[in-house]
Amino acid sequence: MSAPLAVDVLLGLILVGLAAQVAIGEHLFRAIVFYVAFGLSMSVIWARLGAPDLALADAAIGAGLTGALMMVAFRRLVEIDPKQAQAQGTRSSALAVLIGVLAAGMVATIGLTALTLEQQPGRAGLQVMETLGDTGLGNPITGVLLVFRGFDTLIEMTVLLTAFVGSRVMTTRSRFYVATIAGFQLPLVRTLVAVILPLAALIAMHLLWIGSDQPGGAFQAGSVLAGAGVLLLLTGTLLPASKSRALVRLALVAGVASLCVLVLAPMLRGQVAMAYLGRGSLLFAEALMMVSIATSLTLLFAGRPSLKVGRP
Amino acid sequence: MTPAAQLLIGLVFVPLSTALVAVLLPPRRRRWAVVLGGLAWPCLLVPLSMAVAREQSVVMVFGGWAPPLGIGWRLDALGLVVLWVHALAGIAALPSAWRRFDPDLPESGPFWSLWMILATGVNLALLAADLFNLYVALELTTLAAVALIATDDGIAALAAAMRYLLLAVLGSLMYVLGVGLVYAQTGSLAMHQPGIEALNNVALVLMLTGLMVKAAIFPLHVWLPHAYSNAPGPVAAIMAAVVGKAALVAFWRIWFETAEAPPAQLADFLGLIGAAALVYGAIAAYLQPRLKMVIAYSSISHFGFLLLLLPLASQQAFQGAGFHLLAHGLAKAAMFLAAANIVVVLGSDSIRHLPGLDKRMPLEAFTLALAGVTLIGLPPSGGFTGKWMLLSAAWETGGWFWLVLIVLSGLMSAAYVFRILALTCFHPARRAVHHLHPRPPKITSLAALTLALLAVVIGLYPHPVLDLLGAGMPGMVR
Amino acid sequence: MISPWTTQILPPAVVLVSTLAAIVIFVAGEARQRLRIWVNLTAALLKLLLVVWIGLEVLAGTTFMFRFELLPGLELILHADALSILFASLSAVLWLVTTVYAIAYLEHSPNRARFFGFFSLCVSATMGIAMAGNLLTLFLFYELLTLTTWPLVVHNGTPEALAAGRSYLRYTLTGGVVLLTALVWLYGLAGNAVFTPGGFLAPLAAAHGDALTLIFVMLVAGFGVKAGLIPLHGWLPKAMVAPAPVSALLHAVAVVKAGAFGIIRTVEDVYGLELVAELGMRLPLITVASWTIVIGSLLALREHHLKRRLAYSTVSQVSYIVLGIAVGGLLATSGGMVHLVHQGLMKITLFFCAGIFGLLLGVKRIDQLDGLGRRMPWVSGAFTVAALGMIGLPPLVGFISKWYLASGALAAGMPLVLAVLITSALLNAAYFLPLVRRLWLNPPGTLVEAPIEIGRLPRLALMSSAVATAALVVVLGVLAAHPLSPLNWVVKIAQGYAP
Amino acid sequence: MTSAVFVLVAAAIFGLGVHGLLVSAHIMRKLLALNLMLSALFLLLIVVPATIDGRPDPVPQALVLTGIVIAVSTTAFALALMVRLFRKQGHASIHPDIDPRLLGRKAPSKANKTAQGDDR
Repeated sequence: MSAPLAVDVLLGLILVGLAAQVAIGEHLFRAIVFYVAFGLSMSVIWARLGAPDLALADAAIGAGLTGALMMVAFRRLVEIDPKQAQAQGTRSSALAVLIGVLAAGMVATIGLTALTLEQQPGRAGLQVMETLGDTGLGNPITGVLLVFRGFDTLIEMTVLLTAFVGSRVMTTRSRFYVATIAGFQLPLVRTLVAVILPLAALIAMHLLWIGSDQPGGAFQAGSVLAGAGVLLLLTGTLLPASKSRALVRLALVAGVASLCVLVLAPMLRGQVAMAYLGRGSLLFAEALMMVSIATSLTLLFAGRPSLKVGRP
Repeated sequence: MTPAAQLLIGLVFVPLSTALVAVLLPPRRRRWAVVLGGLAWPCLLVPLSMAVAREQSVVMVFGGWAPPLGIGWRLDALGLVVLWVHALAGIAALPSAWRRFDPDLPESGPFWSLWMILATGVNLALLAADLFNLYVALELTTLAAVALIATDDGIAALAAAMRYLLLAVLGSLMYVLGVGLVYAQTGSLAMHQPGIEALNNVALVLMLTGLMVKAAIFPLHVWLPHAYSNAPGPVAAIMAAVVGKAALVAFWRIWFETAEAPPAQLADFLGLIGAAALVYGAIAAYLQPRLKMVIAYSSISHFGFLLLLLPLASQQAFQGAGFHLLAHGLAKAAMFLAAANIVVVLGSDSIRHLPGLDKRMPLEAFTLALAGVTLIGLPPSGGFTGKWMLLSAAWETGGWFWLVLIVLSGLMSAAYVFRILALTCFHPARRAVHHLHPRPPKITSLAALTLALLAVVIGLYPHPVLDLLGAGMPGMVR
Repeated sequence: MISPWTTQILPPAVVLVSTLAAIVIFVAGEARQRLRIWVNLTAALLKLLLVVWIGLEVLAGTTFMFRFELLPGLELILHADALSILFASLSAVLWLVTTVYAIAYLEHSPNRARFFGFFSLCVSATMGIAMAGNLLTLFLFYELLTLTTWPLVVHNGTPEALAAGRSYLRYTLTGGVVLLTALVWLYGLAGNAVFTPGGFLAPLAAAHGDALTLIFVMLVAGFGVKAGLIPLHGWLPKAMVAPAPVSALLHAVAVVKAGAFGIIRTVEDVYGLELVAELGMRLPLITVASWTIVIGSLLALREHHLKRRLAYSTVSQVSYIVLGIAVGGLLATSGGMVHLVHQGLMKITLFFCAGIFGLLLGVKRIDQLDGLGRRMPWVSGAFTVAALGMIGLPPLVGFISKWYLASGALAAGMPLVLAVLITSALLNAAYFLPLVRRLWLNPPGTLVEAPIEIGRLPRLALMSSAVATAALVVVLGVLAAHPLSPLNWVVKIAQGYAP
Repeated sequence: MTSAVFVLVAAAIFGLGVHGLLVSAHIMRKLLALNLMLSALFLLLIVVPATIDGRPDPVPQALVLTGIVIAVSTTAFALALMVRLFRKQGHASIHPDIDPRLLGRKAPSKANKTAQGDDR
């Protein structure tokens, strides 16, 4: 058992253990917490596999934000009807176990046969590596995300916007619920906010800037900002407001709009749609995408169409 | 960049930009923006139809990066037919949406932006010539559709929306696993990949199962009846007319294009599934106590009917199936719009309240009758032309089982359609139904009626559509 | 001579006249009663004139052909040959008389707009069947006939009417489906199936003998459902629950004759009698027709409800047509075809009178007919004339067609068919004569006047329509030798098929 | 060899996700199970395709990144839908035939029943 293999097996076992707690754990809240842990260990595995972009994204979005959204949703359930919120335990049934094992077996065989079948790398991947040079980008993943398959990212941003607009259908009717920690006035909390907020902004800007050459980019930066936003909401510095303001709506739409510009602008100059317009254009689009992602994820957490500054 | 390719861009970006503008605008003006956008993008279809009629398909690649690297779009006859259904059903549903979601309702703000996002998703799903781009498009369509169903705030609608969302995520999960395996095998994500000898069957089956969940084909259809029958009227109409069909078109494209020569037993097996869907849908439709559920189950039955194209994969069968797609889409949208009006006036669509409807709401009764004629496939209607071509294709390939099945499908649809017609027109009206709500404006009934009339009239003059489809199956068009 | 353009336009015009009338009636709605009467009458008259005009032109030898390409290799063809004029003129004349009858009959009933709308749609479907130039057009209008007659059968909305409607749909839609399969198969084998006298399938017989036989069986079964061949006749007696004008025009003339007409086209213009005989289908067809005639009459004998007895008699009488065609030869074919017209006239008179008895006196069963001769002499007289015609007494029309059929059977050397004709004549007498006896000879039973009081004009309209058709039964019988009579017309047609 | 380990890990997680999906009635648990299965899928997408000079192929990485963002959007929307359903329905599960006793409360009240049945 060579050392790296042992590490992989250990990581794998941790991951499966956490997944077991999440899937068949007794209490719902405990399952959510374990899910956050699962997300973090997942990002360790991405790092181990040599995919730093994914590690960043999974840590920030997969573990951080999904966990936060689930916890606030759970809090709302408890708010509405405490007894009911996590009443259902899991009804253990042999059939479900059987189907689970069958599914695992199927996926295992598929994966293993696919592994043994061929070893030559994907043509698309190779072409990305070759043509990356003339786009002047360093990070191949940003290259794929914003240049070669930029349209996928545009539609993905639209999906995020749809999720927000869709949740507005629900939240317009539900009563007002503010998720803030009781002790807002505590000095410790205020200093915490005073320290963390600029730090998060700095990290986000850094991730955005180096995104084109090293791991990073709009998604990671956006989710770090969203994390900061969640913190502000929790500490009451920012409060959800039910009257939606034009500025917030503009921030929501900015990401998709910038990518639309990337698609349509070259056409005005007679080039083919979404022709590469150089690094500057990418940075412009990524900045607006960061703003969009941060705004929509924070508002999804708040469950309200816009935010207002909390009274000190 | 050929002008036709620019029109393709317009087809997706006009609804998308309208959606963005709608999110920006205050609710009152949002409705106007979406109506304008909804009327604008169909105009692009006219030049596009001429382009497709000329050179069989309009191709476009993003950023000039050739397929294995970049994302390609391709509009062929099949996609164009469903786009026309989308355009017509969309325009016909606008008056009903206009009345149902006026700005001071809380859910009408998000509704109008979601309506345009749904349009973007469907148009994109019909154009995408790249496997992963198709996934993202279907995901956008599903999310928008689920949100639109949830605009009807009842428990049944919310539960149906949740069930649809969970199943759709499961479906796309399987689809992406299939795409991953395709990429591992061929190294490219393009939908049409010349030169691969045969897609490995596991990837094909996974992708097709994922799409079957999205298209609600028989064994995986559980979400459809509740979703369609509890959604608000115009949403159900546009979903029945197009959302399921976009997944089915993707299903056919992957079958004929990505999988070079799919195994014959798989084709027959899927044909059997189609047959089972046909029979199950028809029987279930006959037994439903609610009008919208009857129409929803008839959708499931007709999706099974469309699956019969796989075992009968001939030129004529493709034309027949494509034409049936058009006729059925229009008829289904007309029926759901009429049912929406009936629910508005009678308060509920349970069939106990239907007797005496022809005197109270003659236009709706006539729409149901006309659309029923297309569903059964009685001679003058579009349904008959589609059925006739599939029948002669079945006869040519000697598929006797399929021939009998297609013929029986007409009989089975007749069973539930005539049951509804007998109820609406000929059962003696019971004493006054509790109390009638005010009638929706006339234009909504006329819109539904024009759709139903269109479904019948194209049966009389099918040439333009058949020549368009005649260009050949997606697989054959290179 | 008329311009080629009009020869193209006339056949569809004949079909569309009553469709336009139907649209106007539907749109006009229930309230505008006067408009509806005028639209109905003008449409009926216009259609009659058009048919007569086309008839005279066909006599003069011009050919009418309207082609509309539905699908590549698939055409809707409307043409006017002698046979289609025969059926079209019958429908046009009887539609006019029945419209008058129906306006009076439905004076106070609800949903008249719906009734007359679908009524004219039915007639346009019948015209379409008559004018059809190929099997596909015939099938198209055949299915339309099903679609438009169903609302009339269930017109009353009573549970029995709905049950009758359901059974009607079960039979006719299944028939339609069988027909569709046969059609697809035939189109696969023979391509565009345009009607040509003497049939066009002979060259294919060698290669696809058994396929053609199976197709023939399916076609005859498909058409047989509406023609009321015995195993497939179940819906006809049940459909008698429909109002009298519906049973008069539709179940005595339009629907039932459409089935018979379909069989005539199949035997004469698709296969040709020699090919049918060669395929060994002639004898089974004769046996089916014969047992339908005999069993139909026996069932009529057993029936006590007046309209159901007439329904069973229709079942047996229509099979005379099929018998005549199957026996073949000049005499039998013309006997069969002319019976298409004669039976229509007689049966419609019987249904008219039954309708009047039912409406004015509430007569439903046979034993309520006692002594009606004195109360309603004119209607009973018409009933008696038609009944005697059905039995086949000279000089009425019934006698002529039976005479030709019998002599044709003898000419074809089929004594058994002759025996069938004679037994059926006796059976007809057995179930019609007691009715006539009750009308005239029995003392009047205790009959309370029906609640509906009918104005002078409608009562006159009802009487006159019944008497008019009875008069036709007599006139056409007496003037059978006249060149323009249906008999000579039919002989000319038959000469085309069996020289 | 390491990719074989991770394929097995992914398969195990997928199996657990499927089991969790089937066993739990609460929608939140179903969403957790679905997220588990999605993570397993993403792990497969990266491990199965061949690596390019030691590093995983960039195209699947981009796909997985897109997949993660779509997963978070869908989950966020599903949570909002669940909260709304919970407020209206009283219990966060979509099995119509769930046994009320299992939810630890009396059978759904008459008002709630009709609201669900003939609802417009």
